[in-house]
Amino acid sequence: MNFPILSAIIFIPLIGALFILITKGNQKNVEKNSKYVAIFSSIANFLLSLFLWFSFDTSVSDFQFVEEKKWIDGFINFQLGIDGISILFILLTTFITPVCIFSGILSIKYKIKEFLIAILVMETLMLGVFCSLDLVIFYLFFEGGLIPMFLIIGIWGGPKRVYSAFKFFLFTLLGSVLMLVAIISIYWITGTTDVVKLLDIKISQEYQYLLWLAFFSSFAVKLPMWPVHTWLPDAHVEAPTAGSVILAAILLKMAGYGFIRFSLGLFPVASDYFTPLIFILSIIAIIYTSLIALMQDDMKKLIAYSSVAHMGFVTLGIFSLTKQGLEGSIIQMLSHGLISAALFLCVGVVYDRYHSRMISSYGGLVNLMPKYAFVFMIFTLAALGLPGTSGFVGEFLVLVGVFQKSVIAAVLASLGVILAAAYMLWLYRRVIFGKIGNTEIKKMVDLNKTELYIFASIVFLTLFFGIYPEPLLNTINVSIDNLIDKYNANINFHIAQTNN
Amino acid sequence: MEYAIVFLPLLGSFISGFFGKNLGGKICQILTSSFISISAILSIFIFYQVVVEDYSSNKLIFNWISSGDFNVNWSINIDPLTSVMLVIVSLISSIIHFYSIGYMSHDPHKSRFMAYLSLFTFSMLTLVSADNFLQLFFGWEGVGLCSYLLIGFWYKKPSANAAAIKAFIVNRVGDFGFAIGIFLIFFFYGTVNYNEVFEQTPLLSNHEIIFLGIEFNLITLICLLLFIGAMGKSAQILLHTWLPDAMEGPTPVSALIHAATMVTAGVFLVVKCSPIFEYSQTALNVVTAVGMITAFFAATVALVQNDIKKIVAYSTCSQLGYMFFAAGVGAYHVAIFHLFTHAFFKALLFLGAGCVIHSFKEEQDITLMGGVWKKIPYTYSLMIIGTLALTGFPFLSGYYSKDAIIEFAYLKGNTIGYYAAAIGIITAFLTAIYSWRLIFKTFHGKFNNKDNNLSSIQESSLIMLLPSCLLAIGAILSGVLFKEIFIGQDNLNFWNDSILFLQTVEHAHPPNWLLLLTPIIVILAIPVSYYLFIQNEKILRNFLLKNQLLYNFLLKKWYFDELYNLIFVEPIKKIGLFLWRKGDINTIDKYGPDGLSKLVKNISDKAVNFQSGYLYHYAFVMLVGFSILLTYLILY
Amino acid sequence: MTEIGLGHYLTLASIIFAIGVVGIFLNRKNIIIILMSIELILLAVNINLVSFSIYLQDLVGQVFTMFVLTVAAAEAAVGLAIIVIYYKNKGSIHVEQISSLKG
Amino acid sequence: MQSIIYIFPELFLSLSIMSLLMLGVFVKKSFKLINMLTILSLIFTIALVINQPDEIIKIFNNSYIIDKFSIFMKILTLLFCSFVLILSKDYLKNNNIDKIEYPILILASTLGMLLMISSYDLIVFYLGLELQSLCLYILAAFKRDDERSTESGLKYFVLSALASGLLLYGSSLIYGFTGSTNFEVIAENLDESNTAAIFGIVFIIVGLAFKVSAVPFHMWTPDVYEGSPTSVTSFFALVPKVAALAVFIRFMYVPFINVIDHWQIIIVFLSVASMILGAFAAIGQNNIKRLMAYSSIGHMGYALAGLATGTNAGIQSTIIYLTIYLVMNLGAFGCIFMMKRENVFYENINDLSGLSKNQPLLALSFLIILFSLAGIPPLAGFFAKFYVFMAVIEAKMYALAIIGLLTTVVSAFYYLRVIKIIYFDKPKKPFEKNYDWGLKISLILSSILILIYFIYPSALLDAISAIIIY
Amino acid sequence: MLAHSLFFYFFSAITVFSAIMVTISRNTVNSVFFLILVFVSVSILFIMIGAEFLGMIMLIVYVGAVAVLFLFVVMMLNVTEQITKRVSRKGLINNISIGSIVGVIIFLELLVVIGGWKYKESFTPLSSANFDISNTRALGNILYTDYIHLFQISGMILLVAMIGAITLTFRKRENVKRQSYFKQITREKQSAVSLVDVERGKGVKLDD
Repeated sequence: MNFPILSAIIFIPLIGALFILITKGNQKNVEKNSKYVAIFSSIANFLLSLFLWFSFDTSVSDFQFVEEKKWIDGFINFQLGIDGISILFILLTTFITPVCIFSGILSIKYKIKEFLIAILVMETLMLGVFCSLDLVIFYLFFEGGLIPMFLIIGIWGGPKRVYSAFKFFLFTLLGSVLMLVAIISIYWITGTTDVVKLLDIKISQEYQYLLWLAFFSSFAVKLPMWPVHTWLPDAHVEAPTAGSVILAAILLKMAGYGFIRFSLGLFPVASDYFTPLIFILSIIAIIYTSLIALMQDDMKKLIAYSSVAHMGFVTLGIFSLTKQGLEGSIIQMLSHGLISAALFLCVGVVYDRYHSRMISSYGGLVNLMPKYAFVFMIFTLAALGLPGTSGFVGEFLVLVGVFQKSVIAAVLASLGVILAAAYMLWLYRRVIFGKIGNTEIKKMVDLNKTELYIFASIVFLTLFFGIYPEPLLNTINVSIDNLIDKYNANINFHIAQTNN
Repeated sequence: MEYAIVFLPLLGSFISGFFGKNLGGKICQILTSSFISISAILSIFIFYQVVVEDYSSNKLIFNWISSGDFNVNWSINIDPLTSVMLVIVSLISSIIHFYSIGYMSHDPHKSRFMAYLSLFTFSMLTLVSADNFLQLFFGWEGVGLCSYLLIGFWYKKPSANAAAIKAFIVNRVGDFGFAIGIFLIFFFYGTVNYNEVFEQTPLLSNHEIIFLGIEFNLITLICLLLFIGAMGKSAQILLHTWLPDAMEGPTPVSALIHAATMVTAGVFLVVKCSPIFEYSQTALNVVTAVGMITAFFAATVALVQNDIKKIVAYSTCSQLGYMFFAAGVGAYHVAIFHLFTHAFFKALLFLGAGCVIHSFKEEQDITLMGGVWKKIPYTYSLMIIGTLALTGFPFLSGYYSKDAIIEFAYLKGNTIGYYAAAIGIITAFLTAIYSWRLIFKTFHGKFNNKDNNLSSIQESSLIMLLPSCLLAIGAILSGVLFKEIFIGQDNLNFWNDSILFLQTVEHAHPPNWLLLLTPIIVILAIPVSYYLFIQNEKILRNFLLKNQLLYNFLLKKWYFDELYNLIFVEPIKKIGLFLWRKGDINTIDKYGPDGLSKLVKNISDKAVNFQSGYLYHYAFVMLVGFSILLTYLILY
Repeated sequence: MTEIGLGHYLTLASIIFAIGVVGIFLNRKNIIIILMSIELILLAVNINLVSFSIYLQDLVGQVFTMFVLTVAAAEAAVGLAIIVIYYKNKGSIHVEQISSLKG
Repeated sequence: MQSIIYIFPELFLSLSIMSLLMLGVFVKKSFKLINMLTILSLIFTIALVINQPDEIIKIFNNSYIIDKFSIFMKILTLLFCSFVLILSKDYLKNNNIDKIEYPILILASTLGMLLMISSYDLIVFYLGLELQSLCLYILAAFKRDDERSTESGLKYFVLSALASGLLLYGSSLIYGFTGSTNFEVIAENLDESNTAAIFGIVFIIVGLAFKVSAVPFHMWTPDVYEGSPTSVTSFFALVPKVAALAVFIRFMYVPFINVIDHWQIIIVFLSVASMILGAFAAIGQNNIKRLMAYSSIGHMGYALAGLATGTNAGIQSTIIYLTIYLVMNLGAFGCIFMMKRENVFYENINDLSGLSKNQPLLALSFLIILFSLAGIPPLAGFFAKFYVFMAVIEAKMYALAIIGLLTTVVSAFYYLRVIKIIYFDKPKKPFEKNYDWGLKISLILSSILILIYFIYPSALLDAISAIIIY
Repeated sequence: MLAHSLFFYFFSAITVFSAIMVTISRNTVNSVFFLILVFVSVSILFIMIGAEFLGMIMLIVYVGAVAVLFLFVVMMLNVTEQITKRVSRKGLINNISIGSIVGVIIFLELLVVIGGWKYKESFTPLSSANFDISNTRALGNILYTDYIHLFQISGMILLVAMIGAITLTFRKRENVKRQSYFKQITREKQSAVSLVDVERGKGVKLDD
């Protein structure tokens, strides 16, 4: 494969953004053109990534489509490549971005051009995270995402947007600086930051613990895990709909991806050692945030808290280190990417019409917006993990995996499932059912065509992967096997070392 | 053919759900009803095949989840047990579809209603036709979902919404146990397919494990966890609270979901898992105990309720208890038989109640009815048939199945069996009392309704009565006709492998007094209740006045709802609020990000003040720094 | 005691240096005193350099001193010029009043 | 005579100083001309510097050195000096300080810096330092009718004189106890036992730390940055830092390299203190020049962190850091120079509010520059920090690395605050848009360099990897 | 020998005393004079150890130029009288005490280091300092050969100082009458004298 398809996927949005940046002319034309450019480039990217998926060989555990360029001489090569795990996240990203663009076009009223640029740049950075095969490159993209996100929250956000944007930015930055120290340390310990090589290098035990903790600090904040989750509700609440969607759907997944690729891949001994910590934090996250979600009166906050709980499942699954757990957590991430995105879009729909996120402002919407009610219902159910939706597949596999590692963790996490039902249904009931509580909302109209198509596509995927998740599982199967094999081999190696 | 049975309802549901607006309510109703009818006819055909040719099949649809060892398929598995369930589900469902055409004729959301009903039927069919625990779980939650949707169908009613959520969440609690049971099964068996699990069970029967710090026998534990799921779905005591509330839904829903089919899924699960349950006497005893307590409890509560549907609902609860203790004493086939007959007469009762409610223009309180039996004779007679069948009046369907249960419990021969039999008899008496109370209060005595006058009470439409008649036929005949097949001498030929009896059930005849006891009690109950409720209400009233406490205890359903509110709902809300306000806002945020930023701000203010603007101060700072460096170097 | 060595000169220089240093930040009067203190510091340096030069028999020290002298003169000129224009703007060169820039 | 050809740049610069001075005196109202000629002569000097031979050359009795390091640093100095002149043309005219002495003093100061950079002897170094400092005193107080400008000149003068007094005292000790003023000889005679000379090192470090404004010798920086005319502030922020850092490196690595154990910890202390103070104190600022002052203090902390490692990689990282820092600061000051409305230049951060609406492109480049200053990838500022911490961690100074990176988080806060004002706040009256081309070019150049640095970061690295001090 | 030490102590004492007085004397003019005293005594010390040229230069440059410049500025700004009232700022006393402590610490540390230094044996003692040629000539010899570049640089420094002092302080004053030789010389009778007819009772307006 000579065509650098990964680079193309990464940089197409950026080129789109540049195009938008240089469009000139009168306000209206510029806006129109930039919309077309953004839609075109993001959809082209999606199609390209679909093509990537089809040409992806699921039977090989090595990285594919590897590209390597000299970057910083002697230190770091610009290296890209994907395996079964990353390709799914790429697909998720390229799928969600057009959704965000559409949603932005519908709801953003000012500075639309800048908004589109921010989203496209964001897409580039996110794709870079999933493609990069070098720690430094990874860090570059991982951190770079802060910039557009900060602007998206800050410029197009709600009334408390400044606080939230700062909290988001500084919180995550604080988390990840330690990772930078760790990355550089890895370079000096092993002489490379090339992930492919690093996966075969066995870093000695005493380093692993510290390095793991450094990576953990970054990923835990980003994921977010309890107790460093508090930026998420704020960021979600204040961000514009598209921002929340990106945040929930992809940004959080970068941390999960990081855990799988780096924490497990590079520091297996430490991962093993710290598994109880992760389990405890995840369990707390699941139950604690579910309880909090129950008492929220802001729709976005509720969904944000539920995201924290759902990501708790992801970490549980990852560190269960069983095939089911790992695959489950990947599926869970993907499905959460779809579902939470859709839920935020749902909130966005009513917010665009009535400009309130308070649950109490609504009620009885089903009378006015039956289509909306239906769509919202599907995602509510998917969020609470109803079998037949993708949410169930992920959650269930995770729990199956976790059960093999720790019964009590699985039992407690399952309690979260009950609570999820409670808060999601209660939310749904208060917003959609009942009598029309507020006469002012009577003017609200049902979904328009664009919204309907967006939702329909997500509904389709949610249900499709709930009933037939094989395409996903097939894609990650070999990579996960490889990951687990290497992990176990590595641990055995270290056990042998300590015994000697 | 199997595909048609399962997927026709889904198709109907889709069409009526998505295109309902365009097609119009009427067409949707007819369409879905006819789809279901086809599927019902096909199921009867399958049932026939099973009876006659021992037909069985397992059709793989496609692979669902495969992750490492964890392999689950979508499939349709037909065995005798399934075939029976298919018949019950699709038959009752189709009848109720037709009934709904009439019942919902004035509702603006017909197509939505039909879509839900059909979707429910689909879920229920996937539930019974699963060949693995996960697909069962899919159907299990699917029916839960439809139940949720249908209970909350009248979404403008807050009570309906509350009831819907309650139903879903209580079921989730049961499913929690169920899910953990599945995890446990996968963990030890490495598979969740029925056949593989059942094959391995004997090998693992003596396995002891430590679960949450307590030592359990593996099989017992699995059974108990699965049974928790069954308890939730079948509204057994402790997890029963949702069922009476579920009566907020339209009556056809109550008939279909909360009487005939969904609630019996728990029984189905226990029977389906008989190959596992058989290896754990402890679990079976628990099942029996829970079953009989529920039976008794629900019957007592039903005695004093005034809402016509709630009475029937408690009655359902009680009958489900019967089924469970039947299963618990090892008479799985009897449990299924009772399930089968119960489906007919309970659905009939509900439909009858629906007609009554219809006639009284949405009035449900039986104290506000009475004296109308002449005005609505068909309804009246349907109700009488249902009641007779329920109470176990000789030669109606309930007679065969219920008596069989009591007999088998007695024949079990151990303590719990005797207890169960005794409770069964007492409950049968109570059943009769409350059932007749319902009849007498509703149809006899004085006309007590204030909103309507007697002349406005009308018979329901034909489209409602005809399906009810079908059910009435079922209620009368199903016992006689299928007794032999289900629980007759060579029932094992029929059930084949689908039910496992570790000890073959004794066919010895129970003592004659036992055989006679129940019918006699039941028949005696009719005049007794007529006397109490119509002729001489004073006795009862005096009795009530003297035992106010007991009365309230029963009226408030043993205070379960209040207790749960106190133990779970309120504390959880409080904890949630506490965690949010105190945990997130006042601790994590206050000392975390906000605290840090405050600290940074403070330091920054200090640093700013440090820059005083005075030259000598600047020089001073420089020299202090300088001398520190010097001193350091000297000491170093 | 009678033998005057390098140490004596260096000590003298360090005393003057310390006085100059302390004079800069203990002075609360006018800014010209500070300038003089700076001259004292430079003087201390000169003493050091010259005495080292003599001891080392190396003229570089003295050359250095010459340049220090030059610089000191230039500095004094520029410094005083700045003081003068500051005085014109502010009307005072009191040390405690020079603090409009701070924070 | 042979040595003359090696000091062509310096000679040319002195000659142009004198001839421009004459020209200025005899031709009335010749500021524009002089300014132009100054820039041209700077550019010509750059050409001369580039032309200098590649090998290490020591002239004037080994008191003057020309090597790759000095060439690189000189080019930086001259380049940014000319940028400063280009930037500040408009400002000078508007503030009535467009006198011919201004460019001439800047040239003289630059000459001093060139001398410092090439100095290989204490005396040469001292004279170079004084030449540039004297010019800076005058420049700081250049707006002589303005109280704040003169006050800043005064403060800078007093403190700087104190610092150079200390430095001189240290030089005298080192001369006395090693017997020479030549760097190489000093290095030979300096060892662990030579306590007094080691003592002298502290004095010299203090003097140098003052010049790079490292904490606690930074006290002048905020006041002088704020008080002096913005054009001078930009000069302060961009040019003397190069020379000071170059000399710092030269001192630490040539004469003092044998006693690295003694000074390393001092540099670490300076570095950490600068990072922390720079980060915290900047948060409370409202004046953008003052903010830039604290930010430069913080940045010098990072640059010193590279120096503290005592390795070649460390020096290279410091040089890279410095270079990138200069590019970013150039852009930042470009933006500050654009804060003009009706011929008045604004300095308050709040005046920026809503810039994004009125001047989206300017806002965008400001955004890029600020994020880069904060060290957020993939902008150039991140790489600067990255190289430094590479070196620091290689030297196993983990604590320094962690503290440094934590302070970047704190410092991100105040950069974000500026961005917040630009992007999130309500628009105020727009600034003027008729900037002159010099300003525009510098700003565009700077932001584009920052933005595209990540595409091929090796370029700078290649240039610098040739620089080896010892 | 003894004389040498006596002189050393004597002039050192004067130097230290005057140096202290420079900083603490109330009258700035007095400070300047004490500064001159410091310079004079130090130049004597220089001459004593054999640096005659520098000693003299000290006198010329410091006393003759710098100190006079100081005096001139002090007079011009009329800031001789110090404001004596203590500014009542809290912590001032504290500042002074801490400041003195810091000063003393620096001084003591210097002493420790200098005192602890073992001088190299090859160092010639002071008394035997002996040059073949005079100090001035020797200095001149290297100043204009080896150190010619430095000499040039110092010239540049002085130039800058001059430019600086001029730009900062020199200003064209408005409303100040200046003498213009050219104007005076080119003055002609025609332009200077004019005859006016005087009307009676009105008088002549003498203007311009």
